[in-house]
Amino acid sequence: MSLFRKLFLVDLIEGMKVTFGYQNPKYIYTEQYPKERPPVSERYRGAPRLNINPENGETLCIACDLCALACPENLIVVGWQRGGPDGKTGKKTLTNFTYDISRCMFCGLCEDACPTDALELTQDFEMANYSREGAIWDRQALEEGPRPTQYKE
Amino acid sequence: MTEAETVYRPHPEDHTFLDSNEIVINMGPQHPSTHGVLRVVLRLDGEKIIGSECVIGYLHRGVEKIAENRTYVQFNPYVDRMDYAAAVSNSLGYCEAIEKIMSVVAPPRAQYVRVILTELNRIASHLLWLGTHALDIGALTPLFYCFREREEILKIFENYCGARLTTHSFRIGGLQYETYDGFEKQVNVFCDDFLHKVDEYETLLTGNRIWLQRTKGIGVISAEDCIQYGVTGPVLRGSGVKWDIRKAMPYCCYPDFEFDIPTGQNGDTFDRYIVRMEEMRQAVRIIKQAVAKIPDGPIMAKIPKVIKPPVGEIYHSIEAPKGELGYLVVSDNSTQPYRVRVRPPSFVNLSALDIMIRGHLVADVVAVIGTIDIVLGEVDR
Amino acid sequence: MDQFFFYMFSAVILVMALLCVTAKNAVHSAIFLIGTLLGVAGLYLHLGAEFLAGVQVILYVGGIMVLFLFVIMLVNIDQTLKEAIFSGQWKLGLIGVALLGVELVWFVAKGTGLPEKPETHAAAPAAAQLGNVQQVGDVLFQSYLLPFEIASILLLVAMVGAVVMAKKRI
Amino acid sequence: MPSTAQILDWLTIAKPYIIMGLVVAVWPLVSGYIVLMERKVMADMQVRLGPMRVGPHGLLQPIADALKLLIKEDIIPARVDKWVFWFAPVIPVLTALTAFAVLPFSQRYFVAELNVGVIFILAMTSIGVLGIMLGGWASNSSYPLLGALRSTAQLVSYEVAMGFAVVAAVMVAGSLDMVNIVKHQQASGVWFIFYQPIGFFIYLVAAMAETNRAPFDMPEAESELVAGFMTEYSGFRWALYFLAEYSNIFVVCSIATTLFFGGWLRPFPNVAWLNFLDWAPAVMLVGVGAGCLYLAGKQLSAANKIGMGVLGAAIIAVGLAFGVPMVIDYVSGPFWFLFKVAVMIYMFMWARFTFPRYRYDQLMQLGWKWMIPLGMANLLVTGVLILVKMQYWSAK
Repeated sequence: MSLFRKLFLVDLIEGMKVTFGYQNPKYIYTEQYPKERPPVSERYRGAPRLNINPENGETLCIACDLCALACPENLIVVGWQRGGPDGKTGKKTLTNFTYDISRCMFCGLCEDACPTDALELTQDFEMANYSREGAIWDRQALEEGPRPTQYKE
Repeated sequence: MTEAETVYRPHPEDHTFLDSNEIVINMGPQHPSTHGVLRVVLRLDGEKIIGSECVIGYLHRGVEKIAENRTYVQFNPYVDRMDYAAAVSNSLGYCEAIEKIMSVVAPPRAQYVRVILTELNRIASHLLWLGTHALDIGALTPLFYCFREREEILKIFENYCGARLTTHSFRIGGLQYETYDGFEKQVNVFCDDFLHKVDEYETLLTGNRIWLQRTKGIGVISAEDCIQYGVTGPVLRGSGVKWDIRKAMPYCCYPDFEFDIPTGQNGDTFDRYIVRMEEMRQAVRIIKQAVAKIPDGPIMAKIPKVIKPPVGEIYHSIEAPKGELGYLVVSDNSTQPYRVRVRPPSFVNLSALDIMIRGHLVADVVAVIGTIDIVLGEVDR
Repeated sequence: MDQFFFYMFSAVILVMALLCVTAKNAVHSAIFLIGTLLGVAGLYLHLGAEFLAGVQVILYVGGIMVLFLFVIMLVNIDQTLKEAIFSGQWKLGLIGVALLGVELVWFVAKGTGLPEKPETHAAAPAAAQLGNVQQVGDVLFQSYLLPFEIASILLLVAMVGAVVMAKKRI
Repeated sequence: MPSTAQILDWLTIAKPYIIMGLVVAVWPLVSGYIVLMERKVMADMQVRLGPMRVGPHGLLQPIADALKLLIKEDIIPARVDKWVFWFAPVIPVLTALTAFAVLPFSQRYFVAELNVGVIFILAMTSIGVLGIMLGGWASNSSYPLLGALRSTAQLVSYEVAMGFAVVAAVMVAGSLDMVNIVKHQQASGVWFIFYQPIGFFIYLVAAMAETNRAPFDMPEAESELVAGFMTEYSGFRWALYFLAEYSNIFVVCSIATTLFFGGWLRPFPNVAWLNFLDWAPAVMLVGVGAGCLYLAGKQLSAANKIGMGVLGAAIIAVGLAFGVPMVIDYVSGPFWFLFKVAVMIYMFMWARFTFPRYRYDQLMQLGWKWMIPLGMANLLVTGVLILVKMQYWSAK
């Protein structure tokens, strides 16, 4: 450091110039989250959802159990029974589906394993709950998706 | 009572009327600048450190044991959670280790994307380090500038694979996700912006006389000691050893790129700081080359649906942001590994903390802990 | 009003001094000593010697007592609390003090009254115009210059001695 | 029925008490707003927003904070020295508020014109450190103890440098009386910073160290000593420490303003063609009010919009009132004084958010090896120059 810089505190003043310049409000980077929800990307891995066929309202899940096998945390339980609603066809039908989001690490392996795009990690990220039981989602909750209370002023 | 307490508690008979010489303080596990849950038992003479001992394990989750009970694919997300500041690097090391044992090579396009993301992750990890290191030394503001840039990187990760921190971005044999539209553009824009930002950090810190006083000559470790302790990464390079696994034992497609390995001379905190700052610039250089040369083609190699590597063991190491990250994988030809052992850079580097801080003051401990750049998730696993 | 302040400060000084010597905890002692010194500063103020009062506080409270506390704080308090604060002769001391007290009372009661107020007050208005600081400065740097310099050299010698004693290697 | 003269008489007697009462009553709130200012400045420099939730633009945050601290559980940890722990936080608040007594907000508004005002303030600030020391000691915990030790060493070394800087300015003025010092600057027509630039620099550094502000915030360096001497404190006692800290900042900035920046005088008080500067208070306040109205439009909720609008209107009204020639005379003194103090406080914050922290021993080195010798040299040169000037004038 040259004597001039040292004597006239040039190094300190340069730093102060940087911080002073950033006071311009146009540099503000924070989001006011509950007031303004940040956009998340298309591939965001958030709350799980069981997709239903929009045409006939039936679930896309074929109860193949692949997601439960793929899950590293074993948090998916697929309930199924042999035979359709009429009990005559030999197809497996879904009876229940539980997904424990308290243990989920959102790795996306279940989503990758699903052959029918029934299970999907969506862009919802507001999954807070008052109880542990509330974090275990059943088939209905999975099909409807999370319903967080919206922030109101 | 842990061993550290028995070691450093003064003998009761030493307690004389005017015993003002020695204080034993527990730095951590809830100390603001031990970067998580590290506990350092310090023996002080006034504020001078006579001895220290790290007590670790507060964040132990048994990752290596978990590996023995998961399939190879299932274990992949867990490695992200060791060094959560550099999840992509962890994932790269693990995937390459398994690919190596299976004798599979990821396709070129996958390798290029891997390099881009890993180097971005290196920048993100160094930014996190810089922010917290500066904060430890008392500069409050760089943290926020660093996090702003880091946020841009995390946005790229989020766009690419849907997660920001623990990305689970790579799969054994290649990639799960193809790049999104505008990936190259976003990365290039970030790189161009980022070089100016690095200069800005340097204006705030590198020239600053207080910063120089706080870092020069602090936590000196010689090259010999580094090698003795097995220290790697920027700490080793800060001591003047030109050792970078990307050059020394090339992996992925690193031989395709031109970049320099910055080194320091004195092995003090300032040199390690300078090395990391330069590494960020070099990472930008690599990313730019990779984005320019990224080939087309498949992103996934042909691998069986159920991964059952042949019997054998393999050690594969990569240059993670913090040093040499190695995976020793033992396979018994089943779907689950027989044993996975991780060589975490933070853990090994942390072992040199004692010789680095001896004789310094309490204020220097935080500077040195910051400069080693530990992530406790990786130390404890 | 004057009387009230005088007695108030005196009481503070006496009580604090007493507590200072009887407190078991060294830090408490120091706190009471600070109280005593502040009381003395109050007396100075009351006498119109603001400068002296300010210097008393800066030097004694802000300087010396802070350093005292600095040392005392490092002492192991648990140990001192167990030790007796008075040596074996405290009864003898008490008798001596009682005798002295009786003597004082006797002199006050039987004596020819308090000495007359000194006549120096005639010069006071002129001094007040000069201001306290000038007065002190005049006295210190003109009438008593030599003692002042000797005192400063004495302090310097003491400081050098302390450094030599404390430091093994200079 | 007392006559007007009598009432005026009473008012003159009561004035110091009224000012004193005002200071004690209003000060906690004002210091709360200094904290808000600090948080906002910090946020601006760190590309953040800062507190935004309570009230319009976060303007009611200090009140919310104060309420929170007041109703917090009062925790006295086991094995602390209860009495000392209890009264230690009171000491710095008491001394800092006492120091307000001699601050001349203008030639009209001050509590006491003490002929050793500067000495009095220095004495008060030197007592203040006792609160920090005793608080740290009484906590019976290692980090607070280390913080207390640091603050002691720091205070002792910087008090001296500060003293030298202050004395140099006092020598130029030839008086220890705060009011007289400003009057002297008025008479000479120059702020003392132009006579004493080095003195001011030393004072600034010493003042930062004395008030434990970054880059000299050793005693509470949160990344090293958790919270230093305040680690075991919480709730209201903790708030007292903060009140004391910000009061001290105000006091040292006021001293700087008085000694080096001409106290209540407007810039260039004796230059007639700059008389338009008398209108500056009004213009500035109207500007601030307009800014508030602009921000009101940006508020997200109706309540905040109205609140901000009312605030802006009120500030503009006050600003317009300040423009009345008769009022100017009364308000320009306090306005300029507070304005200069605010600028000084901003400087303190600016430095805090830019610089890393010194290490404790480096701080000592800076104090003893640089500041004190520099201060002595400055004093010597000042003394010689004054002597020369006196000789010159007497010869003439």
